[in-house]
Amino acid sequence: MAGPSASLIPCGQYKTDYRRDSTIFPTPMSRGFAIAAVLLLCLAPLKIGGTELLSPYQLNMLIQIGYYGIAALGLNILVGFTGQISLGHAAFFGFGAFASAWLSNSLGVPVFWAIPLAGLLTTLVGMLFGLPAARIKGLYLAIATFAAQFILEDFFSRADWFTGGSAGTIAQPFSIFGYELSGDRHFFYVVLAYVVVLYLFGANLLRTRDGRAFVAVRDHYLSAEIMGINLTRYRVLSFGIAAFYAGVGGALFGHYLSFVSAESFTILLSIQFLGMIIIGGLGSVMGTLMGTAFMVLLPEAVQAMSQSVGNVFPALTEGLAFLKEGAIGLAIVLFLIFEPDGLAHRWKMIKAYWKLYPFSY
Amino acid sequence: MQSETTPILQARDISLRFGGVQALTEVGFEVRPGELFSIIGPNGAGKTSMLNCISGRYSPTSGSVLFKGRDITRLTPNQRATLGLGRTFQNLALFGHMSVLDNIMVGRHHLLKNNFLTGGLYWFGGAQREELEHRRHVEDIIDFLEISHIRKSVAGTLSYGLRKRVELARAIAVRPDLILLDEPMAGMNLEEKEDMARYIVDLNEEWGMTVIMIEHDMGVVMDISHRVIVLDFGRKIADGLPAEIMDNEHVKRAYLGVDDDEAA
Amino acid sequence: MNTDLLTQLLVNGVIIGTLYGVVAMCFVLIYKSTQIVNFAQGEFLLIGAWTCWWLLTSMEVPFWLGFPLTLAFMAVFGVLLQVIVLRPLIGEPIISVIMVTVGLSIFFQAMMKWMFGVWAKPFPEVFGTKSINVLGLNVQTPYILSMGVSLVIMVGFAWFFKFSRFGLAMRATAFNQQVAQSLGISVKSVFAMAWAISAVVSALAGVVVGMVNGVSQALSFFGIKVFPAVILGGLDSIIGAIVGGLIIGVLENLAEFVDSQYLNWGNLYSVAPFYALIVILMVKPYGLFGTKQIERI
Amino acid sequence: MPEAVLEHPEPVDAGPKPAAKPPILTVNNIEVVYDDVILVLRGVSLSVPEGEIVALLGPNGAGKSTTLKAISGLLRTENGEVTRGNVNFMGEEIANLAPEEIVRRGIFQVMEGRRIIEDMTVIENLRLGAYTRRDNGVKRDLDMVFDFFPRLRERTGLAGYLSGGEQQMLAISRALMARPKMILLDEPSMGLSPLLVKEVFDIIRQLNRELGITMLLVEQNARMALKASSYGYIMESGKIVLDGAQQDLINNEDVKEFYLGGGGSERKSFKNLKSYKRRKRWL
Amino acid sequence: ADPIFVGHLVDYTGPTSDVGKPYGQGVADALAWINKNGGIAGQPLKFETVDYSYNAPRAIATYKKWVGTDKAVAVQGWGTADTEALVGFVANDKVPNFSASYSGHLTDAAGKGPKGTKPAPYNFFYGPSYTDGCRALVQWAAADAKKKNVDKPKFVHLGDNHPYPNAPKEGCAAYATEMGFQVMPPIQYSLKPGDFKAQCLSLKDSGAHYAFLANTGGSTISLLKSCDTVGVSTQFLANVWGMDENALRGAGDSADGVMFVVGGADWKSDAAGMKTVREISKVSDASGSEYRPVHYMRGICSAFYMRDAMVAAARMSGGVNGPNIKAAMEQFKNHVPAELQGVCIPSTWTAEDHRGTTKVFIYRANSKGGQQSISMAGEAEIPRKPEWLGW
Ligand SMILES: Nc1ncnc2c1ncn2[C@@H]1O[C@H](COP(=O)(O)OP(=O)(O)OP(=O)(O)O)[C@@H](O)[C@H]1O
Ligand SMILES: Nc1ncnc2c1ncn2[C@@H]1O[C@H](COP(=O)(O)OP(=O)(O)OP(=O)(O)O)[C@@H](O)[C@H]1O
Ligand SMILES: CC(C)C[C@H](N)C(=O)O
Ligand SMILES: [Mg+2]
Ligand SMILES: [Mg+2]
Repeated sequence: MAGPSASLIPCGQYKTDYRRDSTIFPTPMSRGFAIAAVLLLCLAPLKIGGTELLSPYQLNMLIQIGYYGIAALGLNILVGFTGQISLGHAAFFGFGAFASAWLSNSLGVPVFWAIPLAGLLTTLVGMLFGLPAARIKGLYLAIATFAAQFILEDFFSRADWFTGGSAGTIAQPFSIFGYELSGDRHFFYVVLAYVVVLYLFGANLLRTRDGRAFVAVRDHYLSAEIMGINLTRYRVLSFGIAAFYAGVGGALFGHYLSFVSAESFTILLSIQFLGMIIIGGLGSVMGTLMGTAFMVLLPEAVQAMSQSVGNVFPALTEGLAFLKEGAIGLAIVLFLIFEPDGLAHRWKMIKAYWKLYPFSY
Repeated sequence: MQSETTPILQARDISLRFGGVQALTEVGFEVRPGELFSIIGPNGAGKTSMLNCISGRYSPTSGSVLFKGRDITRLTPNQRATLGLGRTFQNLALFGHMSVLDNIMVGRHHLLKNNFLTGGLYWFGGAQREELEHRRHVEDIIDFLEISHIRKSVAGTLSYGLRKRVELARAIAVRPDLILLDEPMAGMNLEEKEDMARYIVDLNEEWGMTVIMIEHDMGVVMDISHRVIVLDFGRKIADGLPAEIMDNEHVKRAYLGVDDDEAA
Repeated sequence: MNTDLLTQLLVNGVIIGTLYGVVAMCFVLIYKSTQIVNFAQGEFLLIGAWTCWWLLTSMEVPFWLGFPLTLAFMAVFGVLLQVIVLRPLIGEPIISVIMVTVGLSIFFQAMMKWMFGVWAKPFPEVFGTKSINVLGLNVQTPYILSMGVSLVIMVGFAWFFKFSRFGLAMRATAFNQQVAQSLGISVKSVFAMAWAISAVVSALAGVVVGMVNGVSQALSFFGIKVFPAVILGGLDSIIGAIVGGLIIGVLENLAEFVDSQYLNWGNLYSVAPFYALIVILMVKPYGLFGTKQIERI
Repeated sequence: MPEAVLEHPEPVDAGPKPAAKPPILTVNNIEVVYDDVILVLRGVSLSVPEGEIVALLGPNGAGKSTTLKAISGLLRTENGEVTRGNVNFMGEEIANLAPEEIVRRGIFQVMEGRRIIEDMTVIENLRLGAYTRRDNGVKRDLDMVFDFFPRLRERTGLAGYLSGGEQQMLAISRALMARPKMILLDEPSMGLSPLLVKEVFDIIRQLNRELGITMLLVEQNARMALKASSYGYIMESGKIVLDGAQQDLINNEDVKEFYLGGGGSERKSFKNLKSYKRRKRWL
Repeated sequence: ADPIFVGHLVDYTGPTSDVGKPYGQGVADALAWINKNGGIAGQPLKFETVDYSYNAPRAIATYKKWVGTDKAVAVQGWGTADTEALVGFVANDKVPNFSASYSGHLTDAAGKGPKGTKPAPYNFFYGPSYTDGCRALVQWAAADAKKKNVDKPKFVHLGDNHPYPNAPKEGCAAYATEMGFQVMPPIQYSLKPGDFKAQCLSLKDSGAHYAFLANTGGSTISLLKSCDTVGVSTQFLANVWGMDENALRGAGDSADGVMFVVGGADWKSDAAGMKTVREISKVSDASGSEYRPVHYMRGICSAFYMRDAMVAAARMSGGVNGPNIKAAMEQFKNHVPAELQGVCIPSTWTAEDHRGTTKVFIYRANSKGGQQSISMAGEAEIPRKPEWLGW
């Protein structure tokens, strides 16, 4: 009676020791695949013989997927693994951005250090707002985080010393050993490095003690507690970790854009983060990245499409902007109707299908 | 099993109320190390509530619980687990989306030292070594309970009987000195009950765990337990050897029914 | 202390609060029966108000006809929405469904902007007398009316859930869809019904607000205000929704009082409910009237 | 599932058996798949004569609950699907009907694990049982149910706080409130004290006798189940492997050994099972 | 010839889309018209219109792309938040930004203003600055108060906590104090429309005689309606984006009597240049029947000043590039684009002072029982005080 997951390991692949049995990548193939993907990405910003491999536009998309993807992974740890819905993730993302800008502008911390430090500061804030999780659960908690979103947004627009108030603040370009990495082509590597490190860290975390504790708290907190898990600790900790990822993602965002203002961190972005992890697949590390890519590329695709629609039906140009906005909403709705378990699930099914092919039943 | 050592668990005059319901009234008993101790009683008698008081889910309105001579009445459930108290649940309480393996690994939680930092750094902080080492212990448990074929299955998709077994495995993984089993055989057929009985006896005799078991199957209770108490309407109505209990008129009336033991 | 201003603000709070209460009730209705947190609740007001506005101005239908037509349309709209969009999601993780309502909210907002523009449009005069004076505050007739209507709706809802057969069915469905089905309850019709009622009552609120403030995108902000209200009251309590709505309404206005008289921060009005929300949840994790989740093992 | 040793190479023919009374329900060779991939029932057929109690026995995971859910239509909420075969109730095909339709036609399933509505009171649960009914006998039936289960009358609080046994009683009572023609009972004795098990089975028989309700009974307590029923099916790994009239089954050596305990002679003690492992299966 | 790339930022869907639509349309139509009529000395303009929903960071990202990838020589911008955030960038990149933000801070080209604003050498806008607009309204209010014999009238600023409404807050308050007003603590109301009765009650309670509405039309409608409901009798004064024909229609009678700033001709004007305007309007409205709100004309002016500067730059060495456009702009003295006589107010820029014009038209909104109109109520010439530079 093999469960569905057991069947994903291809036939003929027998584990000979526990170490092999507990790698992040179930097969050497998938591991090789991942390494190849990272290497390939390293080439992305290069120019070969004067022609760019990727246009600046495409590179920009990748960078966005990178920093949003980092923050989204944090949210997935909180929502997908620990089961605590947060509607305030954008605020933490924003806090990281402001914190990093502030550290480098006002305290003169080099940006290289400001980014992880901003992550740590955000962790503190995240844990502070996560404290209610000790007492509040489920949707009540979700809406408490919704409140956190508005409270922090308000803070951003009035804490002049920290955020530059409603006008926002400039963020320094990234530099390392006095060497400035500001252009997209350079910054890409910074983001890539962060993505690789933080995704590996996340995947490791989730397969070890504390990661299991998160999932246990999600699946059955009463029995988790009786198994020796301190509920409050893990509930708050997962807010902290989520905030750390958000903070680092936000800091990268700020230094990439070189300008930070409260408008980037509205409830809409919080919801988009949720969209990323739901579309990618709750509780799936790689799915998070897929979901992020989906949410980043969707508006672009819609933009391109609406442009051509506008060309065909000039009468529609008037409402094009709204059509575009509406199309994004609609795409989310349709996606979830047809793929409610997310991209990661679909991906698994596809893999399973090919593994078992032609005996796919 | 009549050693003179101190009891591993003492329940002293435990009373518990929920609003208008008096679930337990001054229930007291002692369990000696190495005992296989059963609690029986009609539905709603307060058996599960009693286990909940021991494992810390409920805190008794009055009375106290002593574990290995130490008063644990005020401790949280997770603190009790670290002291060596494990349990299973009447209504399945597995982590439904985790694999069987991970479910059992959760039982090792308090024995593991790695945390989110060392865990995240996996290869560099010793977490890997520790995980693999504990994995070995877990595999022993898996072998013992004969669930190696479902090791990687998602717990939520297993059949009822298997889930019960995984739950037992998870409780064993806590490495408890005292394990509390709430109706471990409910919903099983004869064959599975026999398996389960065997595991429990082994657990008790070979792994040296003290067991407190709630069970309605009188055949099992009478065969394997060393001592039995009977609860009825939240009160202890009998306490003794299995055979004595079977003959107790009060117990027959309240619990077994007047006929034979055919229901078992 | 400026008691005059305070009274006026409090009256204003009660009036706006009942409206929050009504919308919150609609929200709770959907939550209670389908476990869906409806992020598109505000858009129901918007769609209802625009429909009525369109019937009254562009179609020049008289109010006594246009208004019921609007409600009928909204009932159909609610059912269709449920059937087309939400029904396929029965049995899917609740968070996916929530996300779908977010998508719907984005979609409807865009469509409304497209169809009716970004500008507020005045609602045709319906009542002869525009406003009456309550404790020194001019209160618009539709608002007074809305309070009456709200009260009736509130009592109706409470009765419905406690005693009616269909209300019980809704609660059963909320508890567990499979169990409800095993009892012979058509989960589909329960859902459709819940969405229809919610859409109709929200539209009613939308029309009332539209009459006073004009119809505009702004109506959808009720969808946000509803969150503090329902959480304060307790997600699954109809009474709680009303009380929560009133509290939020009054609280906002109190905050405005403190702000304008003493603090001069400028926006305490809009954030105060959220501070209150967190404080109250810390004291009462299930809001004021929410049922505590049963935790038995 | 434990690995199986094939000892009976020929599967027992499991086609619907002609029964004494006309069948009210026949299940024809159905196949059930979960999540589009997990094949759980592999051609199950059975029939239940009107007014009788039929038992369906088998080890954990055999697919008993799945069979019941396939009949009552509740599979779909679990992402399961009847991919082949048909289910016939009183001459009508019901395999593709919505669950509420099936309830309306008179089949009521009491699900495994009680599944009462925890945040409602006992009375509200019972009233919901009568949801599909339009007549006004609900009040009277409430009294009838309380006569069968007097202790429920006193429990006025939320059903979630009832003890396991009380919840089971409530679940059965709720089925009665629907006045069904047929009840599918999934492990009604699970978690009940011996006294209550007896009580429940007495009531099941009484209900069958007095109200003429047909029952399909899934049980682990084979002894009690067979005692109560006139015919039985035994299912393993998604297939019916044996069926027969009550006496035939009770006297069948295999059934005795695996389901009733003790191959004909004495009941063995649970204590001395140590090295004793049986791995024999019909397949 | 190679096209000259101009980035065009608009808000068609965000919180300021109410006024963003007509203004953006004005710019877009004008640029298209310019191309049709010879472009810049034979070179066509290539412009990309991006709707950034009034989200400053998105504007920055777009700007970076224009400069990095498209080699933009100039930008037609929109909001205050994004324009002010971009000040440093455009100065670095030497890309003139013709914004629709008339924030006084942007006029201090060399950073020599007394308020320590940072230099904004590459920022230009056409029209009176927000502060000057507000000053003009304060002048009008002072005269009005005198007429009504109000002694020490009270003045209050209403607006969101956002760079745009905040821009004139201090400068105008200082001027009001100077003019003998008692300035009350500002009242905040959101840029997004909503229910503002509580704020109106505060306003009413404050007893303010004159209230300056610093938001855009959409939220102003809500405010006027709410204030009407609670019976506020304050005289409202609206910023240049705060009132127009659309807002008037939305607010109905509650907008009657609102005085507001206008920075150019209105659609009904019979100025000579309106002929061109009507032609330009046909770019997006072939029938020529559409009514264009006041912002449309300012959009056209903004595009034409840029064109004139580009034409001048084309004759300089280096051709049409950022520094040349800047230099050309700073040579304009009382300049009006040739085709737009009477539509745009004559404007002057210098290397240090980017206050193009300090002349303000004051209009009155009229609405009585369905009859609505806007009418010019006067004009004011705000002195170019050096101490007001950048304020
Ligand atoms: N959390 C609770 N709140 C209110 N009442 C409770 C709670 N837990 C248990 N009870 C009540 O306490 C009594 C004892 O319940 P308990 O679950 O301990 O019975 P039990 O002996 O385990 O019965 P069973 O054999 O049926 O499981 C019951 O009447 C039950 O309704
Ligand atoms: N929702 C589901 N999704 C996937 N697989 C399922 C699902 N429900 C049941 N199964 C699988 O179908 C098989 C049969 O399950 P079923 O519950 O019908 O067994 P059962 O005979 O009732 O067992 P038990 O006696 O333990 O109740 C099991 O292997 C189980 O893992
Ligand atoms: C408010 C809007 C109309 C845009 C305006 N240009 C600003 O300064 O932001
Ligand atoms: Mg119990
Ligand atoms: Mg079953």
